[in-house]
Amino acid sequence: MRKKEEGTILSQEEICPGIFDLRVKAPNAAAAASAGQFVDLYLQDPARLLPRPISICSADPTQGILRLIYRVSGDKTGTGELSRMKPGSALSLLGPLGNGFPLTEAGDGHVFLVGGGVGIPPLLQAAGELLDLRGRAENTDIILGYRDRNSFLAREFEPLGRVVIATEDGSVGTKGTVLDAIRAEKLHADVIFACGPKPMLAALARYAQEREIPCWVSMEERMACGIGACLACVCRTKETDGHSNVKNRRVCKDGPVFRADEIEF
Amino acid sequence: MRKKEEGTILSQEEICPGIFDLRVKAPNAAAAASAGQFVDLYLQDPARLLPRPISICSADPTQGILRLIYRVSGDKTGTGELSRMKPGSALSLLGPLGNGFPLTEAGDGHVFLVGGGVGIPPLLQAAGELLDLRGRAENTDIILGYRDRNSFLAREFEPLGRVVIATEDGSVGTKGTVLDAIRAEKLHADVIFACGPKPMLAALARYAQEREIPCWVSMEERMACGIGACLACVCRTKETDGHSNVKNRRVCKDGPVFRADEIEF
Amino acid sequence: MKVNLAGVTLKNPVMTASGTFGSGQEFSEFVDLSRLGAVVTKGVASHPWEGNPTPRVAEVYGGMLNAVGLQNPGIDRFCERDIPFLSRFDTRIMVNVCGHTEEEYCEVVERLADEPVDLLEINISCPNVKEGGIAFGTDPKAVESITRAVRRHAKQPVIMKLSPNVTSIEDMARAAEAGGADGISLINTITGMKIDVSRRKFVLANKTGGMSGPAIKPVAVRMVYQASHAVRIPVIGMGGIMTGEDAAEFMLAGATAVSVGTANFVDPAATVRILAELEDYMRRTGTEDVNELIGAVAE
Amino acid sequence: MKVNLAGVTLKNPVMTASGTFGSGQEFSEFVDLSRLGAVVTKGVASHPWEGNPTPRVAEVYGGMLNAVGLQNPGIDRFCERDIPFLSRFDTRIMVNVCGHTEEEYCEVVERLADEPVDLLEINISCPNVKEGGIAFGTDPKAVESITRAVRRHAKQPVIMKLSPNVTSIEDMARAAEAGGADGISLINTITGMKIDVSRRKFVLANKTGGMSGPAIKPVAVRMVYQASHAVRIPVIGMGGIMTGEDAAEFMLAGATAVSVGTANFVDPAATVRILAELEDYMRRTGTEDVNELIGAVAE
Ligand SMILES: Cc1cc2nc3c(=O)[nH]c(=O)nc-3n(C[C@H](O)[C@H](O)[C@H](O)COP(=O)(O)OP(=O)(O)OC[C@H]3O[C@@H](n4cnc5c(N)ncnc54)[C@H](O)[C@@H]3O)c2cc1C
Ligand SMILES: Cc1cc2nc3c(=O)[nH]c(=O)nc-3n(C[C@H](O)[C@H](O)[C@H](O)COP(=O)(O)OP(=O)(O)OC[C@H]3O[C@@H](n4cnc5c(N)ncnc54)[C@H](O)[C@@H]3O)c2cc1C
Ligand SMILES: Cc1cc2nc3c(=O)[nH]c(=O)nc-3n(C[C@H](O)[C@H](O)[C@H](O)COP(=O)(O)O)c2cc1C
Ligand SMILES: Cc1cc2nc3c(=O)[nH]c(=O)nc-3n(C[C@H](O)[C@H](O)[C@H](O)COP(=O)(O)O)c2cc1C
Ligand code: FES
Ligand code: FES
Repeated sequence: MRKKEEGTILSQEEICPGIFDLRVKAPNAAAAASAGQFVDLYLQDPARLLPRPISICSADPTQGILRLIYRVSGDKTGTGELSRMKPGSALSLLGPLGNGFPLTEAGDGHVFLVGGGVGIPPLLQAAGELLDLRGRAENTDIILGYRDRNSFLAREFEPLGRVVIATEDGSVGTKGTVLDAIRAEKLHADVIFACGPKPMLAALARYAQEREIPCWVSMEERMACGIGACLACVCRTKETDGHSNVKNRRVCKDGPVFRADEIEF
Repeated sequence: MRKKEEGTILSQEEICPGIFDLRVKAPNAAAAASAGQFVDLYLQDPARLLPRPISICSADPTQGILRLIYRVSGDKTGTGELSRMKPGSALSLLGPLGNGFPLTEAGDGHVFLVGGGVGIPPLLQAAGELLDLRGRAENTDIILGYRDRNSFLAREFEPLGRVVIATEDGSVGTKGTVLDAIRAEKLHADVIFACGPKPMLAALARYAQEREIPCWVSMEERMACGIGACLACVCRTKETDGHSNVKNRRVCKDGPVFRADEIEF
Repeated sequence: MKVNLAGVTLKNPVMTASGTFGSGQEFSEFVDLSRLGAVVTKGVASHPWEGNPTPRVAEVYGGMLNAVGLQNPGIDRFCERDIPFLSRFDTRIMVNVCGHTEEEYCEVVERLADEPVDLLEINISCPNVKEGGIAFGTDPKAVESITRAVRRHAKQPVIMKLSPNVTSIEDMARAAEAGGADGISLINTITGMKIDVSRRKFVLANKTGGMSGPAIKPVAVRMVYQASHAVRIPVIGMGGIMTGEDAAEFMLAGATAVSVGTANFVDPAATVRILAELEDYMRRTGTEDVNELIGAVAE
Repeated sequence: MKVNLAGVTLKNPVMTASGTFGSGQEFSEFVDLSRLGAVVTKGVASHPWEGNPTPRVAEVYGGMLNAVGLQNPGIDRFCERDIPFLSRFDTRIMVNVCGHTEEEYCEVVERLADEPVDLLEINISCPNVKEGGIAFGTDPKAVESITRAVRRHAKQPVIMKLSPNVTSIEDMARAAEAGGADGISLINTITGMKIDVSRRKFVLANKTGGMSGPAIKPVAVRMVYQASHAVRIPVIGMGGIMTGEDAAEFMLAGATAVSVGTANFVDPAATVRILAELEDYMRRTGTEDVNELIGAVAE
């Protein structure tokens, strides 16, 4: 039987205003994790019942360590509580959950890894696995969209591919969206993997469709169970889904990664 | 304006199974406290809204320290949470609350201080104040009722009067109730101050009435506000009360100490 | 921060919830009553009520149950002691009224007609008394009839306090409006029960009690939203308000003013803290006038 | 730990709450389903339902709101996939049924008549669908009529699942009994609302949602107590059960069995933990037979 794991916080650091880098000892989750999967984090305040889904930014199976990067959405929120937890604290979690990116679909083609905001962290694991898989970083473009100059993680991507940055305020890289950056830098892809806010994913899906590029997107939705039972977290699909028998799929179980052309944005 | 005080836990020790001895730095409360008053302790678990009323066992106004002795009523209760709090933790509290014992009524007479279970702690402050007031310990009998040999605090009373013990199981002192001990030791009083379970107080009230001894009892009741506004904590009185205009009085505000002959047990 | 509540100007929308603040006397040691929009008193009846046996309160997860049973000193004592006390402060006085029969309610309301009282809140929703109280509050016809009777005897604006223990809060709100109410306030407590599993006994002497506190807030917000869409008269919102943002949530849902109850037990200065937090929320969100919040949730 | 529920023997009184456990498939990775008294499935209708737009859930203090809107794959898919799956386990199967009309309910019930299903739970109380659902559950006449119709078509015992959003739960319980129900289950969720004060928007796409979790437990215990005193048929209790002692509290209030819902989201193994804790509670209190607990609160 699978079960919740009692992790321990190893370290936690605010790497940019409001963005925290958390390392958790959680050997079972770390051993099983792959890029694009997430874990559900349970808080200590007993009045906050629901777990917080956070993507795996990287997993070290030998050390049994998960790295999670998250944004604090407010002082009195669950992530606010999480950000105040100290090394040594217990942190129970469930995972890895979800399907992850089908990175083997990349073959030897030119890949875009596209991330926006807190959709960027899971791409670090993806870029690492892709490099392991393919042995070289040249045919990977990593396009990262930020609000401003607080371009967390960007430097860590450098050994893993060509890093291109877009910022909303133009303080770093192209001013605008990740698509503006792709156009400005005249980039081309054979396969796209993306994670970020819905409007970004929708725009990418359109971009990919026009060019007939296979594209996978990691979706976000409010969750309760995290394991596919409660039907809280569905996203609308173009076709009737095998499990639900209606036009939607469960982000937590069938996703979070979907073929972009399956999704009704 | 009065307000909640942000205290700090200095130490906490389990002095008998399930009985904790807590010292809190709380200069304002400590400066104002007198025997028989209590403080309201607020817990950290946000799902536990109501404060816990705990009697002042002793107050050191110069050091700004309150000593509180309490029984843990269960693992998952508020006192259970309190007992797991470590030195250095913040503990907010409100107080001192209530009226306290009218110790000057003792004059030079022979006094009984009668305590049962966790009704014993406030008598320590009372015995100390009585000694300060009267300069001698000879005419004070301190009669303490326990369940068993775990006679917490008993030794600390020794310099303050003659200590007589009753235990339910007979393991220390007289087997039986405090009244059994009073009879066994053939004690006599001119004034009685008591705190403990309701049946004990009721029996003492009868004892005092038969002998026409002035007797004050400290009552216990479930509370919410702790300051006399919500009318949660009333006890029934023989006569119509000035404030309520019905036959009951507020334990938190008009008490917890009442003339025994006012109370309808 | 001024709001207009049924023709009465409050200096701000933060009031106390009836029964949690006495008549302000005890809390005046902790709060400058002149900073509040209004003090709403504990329910008062035509003659003294003993209330229920104890235990009258129990703690539950994120809230509490109470079965005080409307103990009160009766209107005479109230007029001679509590109104003069409250009149010393620069705040509005809303007197909460209870009764067993229509006549009893009317007697109290008449007695208050020439007192320096700004508003009346008619409690037809207390779940803790056998006769009267909730019986009036769960049937639209009864709500309309008692509202009409009270309205006839009242000189001050009449706010009907509604029970949440009903199938349709809209029906109750509309009935109060039809009876001539100048406003409604909600929610009163939701009936609950706690059993001590070790002793296999009810925790409250009354078996059931009224649940209040943050645990009931989502139900309260929903009902304030529904009621304020069902009627044109102003709505006073309450139920689990612990912070300024909670107060804002009720106003966004449609409340013109809010009442703070159980929070007073967690911190005797809760009302003024909540007021300060509401001002802070307005500053943060660029809200100049608190009236902009009323019913402003995006549809 | 055996209990008799409407003629069906459960190996223990701990079941799952409909809609929180799917059809058990996903949870079977975390819980040995054969240890449960019964698995109660997500509501199923005569044809597939899309459910509501997202967000469908929101967290509230000590609980959650959901407005899933009874998304389900329809009875055909359910019979072909979910019943065979559940039949592999040594547990009872209770199928929760929803519909827009009396006919739709009856269609599903008929379709299940010859399936290896032990009990039917008829959800007449879902607050999240426009037609049907709660409309049936808030009027005693409608409750009686739909119970009678379903009862006529059903081969298995019929448990009517009641809404707490009513003035009198006793009236609803009696109506179900009068219509021929073999048992009742309560409570379904309490309608609530959450507003995001920063964005001034409803958190749920559906505006309102059903509240569940420990915050609603006192209301649920009260209603289980009231309902079990109003009828002779057995009562299944639920609403905020997080621990074995919570389960005991519902049984002391009058429940013959209990359902665990929101707790499954806090820990996927909650059901079996609660069962173990209930056994532990019995040991501690010297209770030999779990049936001794039913309705055993001292009056
Ligand atoms: C599959 C997946 C992976 C994610 N990975 C990351 C990540 O790596 N880093 C990161 O910063 N964020 C990530 N998120 C978003 C993250 O889950 C939310 O920001 C977080 O749950 C917000 O919780 P809170 O305590 O800050 O807010 P609160 O307001 O306290 O949350 C209340 C409730 O709403 C839910 N909620 C609020 N906002 C969101 C949201 N945007 N998405 C989903 N649920 C939400 C919470 O989980 C909780 O149940 C991910 C979300 C999903 C679905
Ligand atoms: C004036 C006064 C002075 C007291 N002094 C002491 C003392 O010095 N030492 C000591 O051990 N105990 C004392 N008590 C009793 C103490 O308040 C309770 O034991 C304690 O509140 C129980 O809380 P809990 O968290 O353990 O239980 P929980 O079950 O978590 O409490 C739930 C609720 O019930 C209330 N409650 C439960 N039991 C009691 C009780 N017996 N009396 C009042 N409220 C109760 C709690 O305050 C809380 O509101 C005193 C009570 C009063 C009224
Ligand atoms: C101890 C207590 C006593 C109450 N007494 C009254 C009362 O006399 N009249 C009344 O209308 N409401 C009374 N109420 C209900 C409150 O005014 C308020 O409607 C309810 O508690 C919800 O608000 P809250 O969650 O902020 O406490 C009482 C509530 C509590 C907790
Ligand atoms: C996400 C979710 C979905 C639900 N779906 C259903 C359903 O399909 N049918 C039903 O009768 N009840 C449904 N319920 C109500 C639960 O079965 C249960 O009555 C309620 O949640 C109270 O129990 P709890 O507090 O333990 O969750 C649902 C509850 C939740 C939280
Ligand atoms: S969160 Fe429950 S199905 Fe996805
Ligand atoms: S606890 Fe409120 S009056 Fe005593």
